[in-house]
Amino acid sequence: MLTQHLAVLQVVVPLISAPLCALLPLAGSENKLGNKLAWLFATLVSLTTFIIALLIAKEVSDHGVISYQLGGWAPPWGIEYRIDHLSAYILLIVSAIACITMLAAQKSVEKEIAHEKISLFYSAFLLCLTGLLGVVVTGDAFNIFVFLEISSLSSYVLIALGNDRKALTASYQYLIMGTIGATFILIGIGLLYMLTGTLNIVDLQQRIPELLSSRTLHAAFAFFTVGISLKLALLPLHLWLPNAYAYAPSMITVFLSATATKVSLYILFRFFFGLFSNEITFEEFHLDKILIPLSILAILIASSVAVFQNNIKRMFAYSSVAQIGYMTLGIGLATKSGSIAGMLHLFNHAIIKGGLFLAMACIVFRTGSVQLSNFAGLGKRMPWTMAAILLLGLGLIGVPFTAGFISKWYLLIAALEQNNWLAATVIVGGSLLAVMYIWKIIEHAYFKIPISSASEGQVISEAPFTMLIPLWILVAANFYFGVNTSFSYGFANTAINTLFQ
Amino acid sequence: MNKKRSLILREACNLIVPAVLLYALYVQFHGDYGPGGGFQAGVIFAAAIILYALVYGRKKTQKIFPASLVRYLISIGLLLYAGVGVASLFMGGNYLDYNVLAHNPQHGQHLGIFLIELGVGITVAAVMIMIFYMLDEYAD
Amino acid sequence: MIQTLQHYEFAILIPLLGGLLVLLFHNHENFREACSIVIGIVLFLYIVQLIGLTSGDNTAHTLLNITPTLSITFHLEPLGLVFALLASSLWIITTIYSIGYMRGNKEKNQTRFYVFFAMSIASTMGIAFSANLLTLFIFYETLTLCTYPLVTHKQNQEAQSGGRTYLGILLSTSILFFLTAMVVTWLHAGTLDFLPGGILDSKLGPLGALLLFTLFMFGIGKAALMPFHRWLPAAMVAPTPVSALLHAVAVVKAGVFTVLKISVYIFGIDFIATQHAADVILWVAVATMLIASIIALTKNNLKARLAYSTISQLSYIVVGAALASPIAAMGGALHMVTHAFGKITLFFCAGAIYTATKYTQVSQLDGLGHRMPFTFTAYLVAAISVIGLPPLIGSWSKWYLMEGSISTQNYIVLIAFSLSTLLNCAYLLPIALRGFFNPLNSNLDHQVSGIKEAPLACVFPLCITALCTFLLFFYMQTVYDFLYPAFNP
Amino acid sequence: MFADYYNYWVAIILMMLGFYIVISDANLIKKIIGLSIFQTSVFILFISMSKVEGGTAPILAEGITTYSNPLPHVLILTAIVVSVATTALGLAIIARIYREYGTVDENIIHDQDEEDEDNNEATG
Repeated sequence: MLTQHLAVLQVVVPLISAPLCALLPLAGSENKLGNKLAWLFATLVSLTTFIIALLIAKEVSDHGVISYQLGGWAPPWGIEYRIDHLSAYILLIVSAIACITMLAAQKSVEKEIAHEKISLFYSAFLLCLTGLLGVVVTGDAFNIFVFLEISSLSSYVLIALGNDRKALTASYQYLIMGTIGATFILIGIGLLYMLTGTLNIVDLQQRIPELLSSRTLHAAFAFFTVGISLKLALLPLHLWLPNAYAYAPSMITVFLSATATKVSLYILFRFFFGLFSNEITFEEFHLDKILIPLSILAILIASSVAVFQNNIKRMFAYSSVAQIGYMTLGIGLATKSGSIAGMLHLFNHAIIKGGLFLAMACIVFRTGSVQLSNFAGLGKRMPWTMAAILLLGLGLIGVPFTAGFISKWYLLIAALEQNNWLAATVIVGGSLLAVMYIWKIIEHAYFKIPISSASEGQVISEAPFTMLIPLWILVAANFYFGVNTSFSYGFANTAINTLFQ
Repeated sequence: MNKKRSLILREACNLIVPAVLLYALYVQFHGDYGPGGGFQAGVIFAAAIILYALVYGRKKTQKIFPASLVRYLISIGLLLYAGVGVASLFMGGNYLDYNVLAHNPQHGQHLGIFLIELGVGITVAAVMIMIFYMLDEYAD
Repeated sequence: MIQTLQHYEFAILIPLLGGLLVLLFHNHENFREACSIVIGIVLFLYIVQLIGLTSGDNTAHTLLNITPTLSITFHLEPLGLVFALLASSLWIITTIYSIGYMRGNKEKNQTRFYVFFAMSIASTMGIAFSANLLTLFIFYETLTLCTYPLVTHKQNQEAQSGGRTYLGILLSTSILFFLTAMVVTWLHAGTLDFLPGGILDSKLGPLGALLLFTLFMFGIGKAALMPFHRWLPAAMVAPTPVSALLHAVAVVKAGVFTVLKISVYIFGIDFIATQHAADVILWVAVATMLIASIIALTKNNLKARLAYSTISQLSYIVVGAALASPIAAMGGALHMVTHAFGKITLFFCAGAIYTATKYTQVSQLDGLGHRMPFTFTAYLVAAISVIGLPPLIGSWSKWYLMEGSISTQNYIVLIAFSLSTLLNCAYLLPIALRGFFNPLNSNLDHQVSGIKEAPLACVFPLCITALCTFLLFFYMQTVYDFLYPAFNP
Repeated sequence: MFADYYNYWVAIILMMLGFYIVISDANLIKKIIGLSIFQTSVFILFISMSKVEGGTAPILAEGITTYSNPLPHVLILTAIVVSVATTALGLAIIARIYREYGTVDENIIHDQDEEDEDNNEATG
């Protein structure tokens, strides 16, 4: 019975479980049992969303696009949940990362968040998950804005729960910039509604081609570009990301780094290719003239800034800004293979960056800080975590056998197909910068002798199993998708082909 | 905070609060065919409670509306909203399809709108009161 | 039976298995060393019985399909087989030598050394048997990463900075140039497979071919062409068995093997000749050959001198490939073999001297010849082989390289070869002469009676390899005939 | 030209006002106020687009044919809830910042962060 309601269940399950998680017995109290119960509930919900995502992916690959009318109203009037290959692809990533975060979250959250807030932390997490899944599932423009706001608001709350007082200012800054970005998207949607009188994305796509002359459409396109790149943290508008990721609770950085910006990239795909269709976006509005220079700047500046960071979480946050630059560079090449490469890198980067921040969570759990000096001698003390950082770091650089290599390979092909030598050199140059900041950590971990005075006597031992297993699942995924790309490339390929006309 | 407000304030408050609560309920239950609905009703309801709390102090209000109850109300309101949706799922229609809720679509729509607006009203009122309680705690 | 032998990835699995065994028996040393040697021998035998196969069907065997069009496939071809034979045989000898060296100098965490040693050999086998450029690139990168812990074995400050230059140059050249060149080839040729006669079509145009060849050659950092050679001397911080591995067995040989494989199977000898693809690289290689020899002259540290001599010897092979004549390429391939045996003996001698006397400077070696007769005679024989005098195998490869340069009327290259031979004599022979004819260096406070030969486990391997430089002299013709079909399709 | 696009001009002016306050003001609370002004301008934009010449309130009644378009109103209802939620969240964060930093002035907070940075560099 439930199979034909999959699309809506994907959102309703986490939506209902969020208040339920707050209503759980002993919620909001200090005792451990209540917090463990809340964690267990949240993990179960994440697992169910992942299973639903798998079923949806199977359904989509068998029967093509799923269209679900909310409340029984036909599309142009009612809200239509529309899942094509692109949405199924992102759903899988978001729910998989949610599961892995939740699996590893128990001990780390116990240590970092005030005990009475833990059950509310999990319910806010579920709300954030609802928002992210909702954005990907819905086919209605305004509904995307609503779900985007749900996920952003809950992620502001989650970031503000960090135990460092800088988390508050980081969350505040993210709130201001995030709201401005979302409001820009809202203005864009409003202008489109004014022109066409409909909010359904497919309906909009049919009506826009004959409106190309109107200036309001140009204004709407401009608002979308700024709003989405603000949410995406594309270089000039990325100022909120480093602080937000560095001072948030470690498990939240793991979740947000692998999903939030990815969903914003999905919005970019949905609006600029699903709504505006790629000819309009590139021939009419020349989006590539904006995307390519900004992405090149993002890759070079963010990577070089990352090299000089002392706080490793900030370093990986800047590296995330650079990696987003890779994705937008892929898209900016304005060809199908470019967007496929961008999609592929989105998938691979979610695995690698999620893993790296999970390793950071292990280190914070054991040593309490992520300053570079604190890494001295960790190679011996926490061998499994450091080995994971090394292997995932190689993935970030793009060494063969890792997922990073595959996305670098396809990005290079897409760039060199058009003899765009600048983009090719930047792609390759970016990975050189990645070598520099990854090796800074490796050298500290394996070559420096630990300053015995720093670790207050207690011997730093390896991270607990519950955090290591998810970490090594991600490392295994990094290698698996480095070798067998039938899923990651196949799905991205069909997704882009269905999206592009 | 414990010194009592002047007599005039307390008397005026006794007059206004019941009227505002009644008006809130009116707006709540006439939302489907007239102006009104969950959001507005919730806010008016909360305004009445907050006025009472301003005049009689947070402690007395918390005897009527304890903080834990308000917290539960937030979740219950949202669950009611989503519950109606899931109910229509189980009754065979799509999510939030009110036609299947009752024997004929007309009543189903009416019932659906009514319950949804009630859920929204509860949540909005509870959230507003909770915000007031939180900011009030910061004050002292 | 033949069918199972087709799975060339056994050649990769055997060393990995060896690494695993070493890891398992890390606490009792003798058993661990025995494992390494046994695995080395097993690998060597496996490859030897592959020789019979080349004449028959050497069908490619796909291990993994990364994407519908890209795959990790292995196949058997003469050049790859010679390289695999060379690497596996020298691996056995180097393991024996490193047992003696490690025990002699009581080095720490030896298990890690043997494990990464086995992994480097596994990646070398992967390079030897790779059937397309992607597989070769994958194992090329894993070789760099596996040798990094070996280079930074001592884990002190200069090991770290040496490792940084080592990895920095190798990774950046391979990512910057090699990967881009590979993608360009993929776009132009549609495939990355190694096919006799090359896969590139003339549509590339002479300039395109020139650019692509230069991009490839600078991309292969392991061939140590001049601007990107800094990593080789920087790798001197490693213990001597690692330098032996780097210079003779795996790393540089992998570099020049890739050079040969690309110029023969991707570009094709005649394609290079007609498109003049290799003109830039030819003169860069000749310059590297001469400049490196001159720098070697100035180096007082023995290992640094040998390192710069390796850089110049590698450029012999790159010149052979760039001359675009089958004979020169054949000469390059033979030089790959002869230089391996010669240079590994020289490094073994350097290690033996260090183990016995802790001396590393050339000036300290006066009069040691009488105390360490075997080491120094082996050194002399190997030096002569590297210089290229007849009774030893070095003469064969130099002969064909010079013949190749004459056949393409490149007389300047011929003069460069002879000049470089002179420079070889100038920087290799004085060490042997000092050892035998100069009196003991008085101002050094070494206890005269104390000096004797390094432990047998060090001296025995270097004598074998010195002997090989002599014995193989008579079998070079068979190697030539074996390689002949590869170079003239 | 100004007359008939009067409401859009109001929306634009309000938007730029709110934007200016958000960017220029150092006081955190004033930033939130600026933000809500910025959002209100968007509401005016939406609602003004829903006005139909001579249309009455969108409630069915006999004899009335033209109604103003209800959809933007509904959208704005949700957007208002979002804006209220953002403001409430912003104020809650400011309350906590005030308790942690003792001030709501962004520059002072920035200086305190700089000091933290320096002294945990020293101890680090």
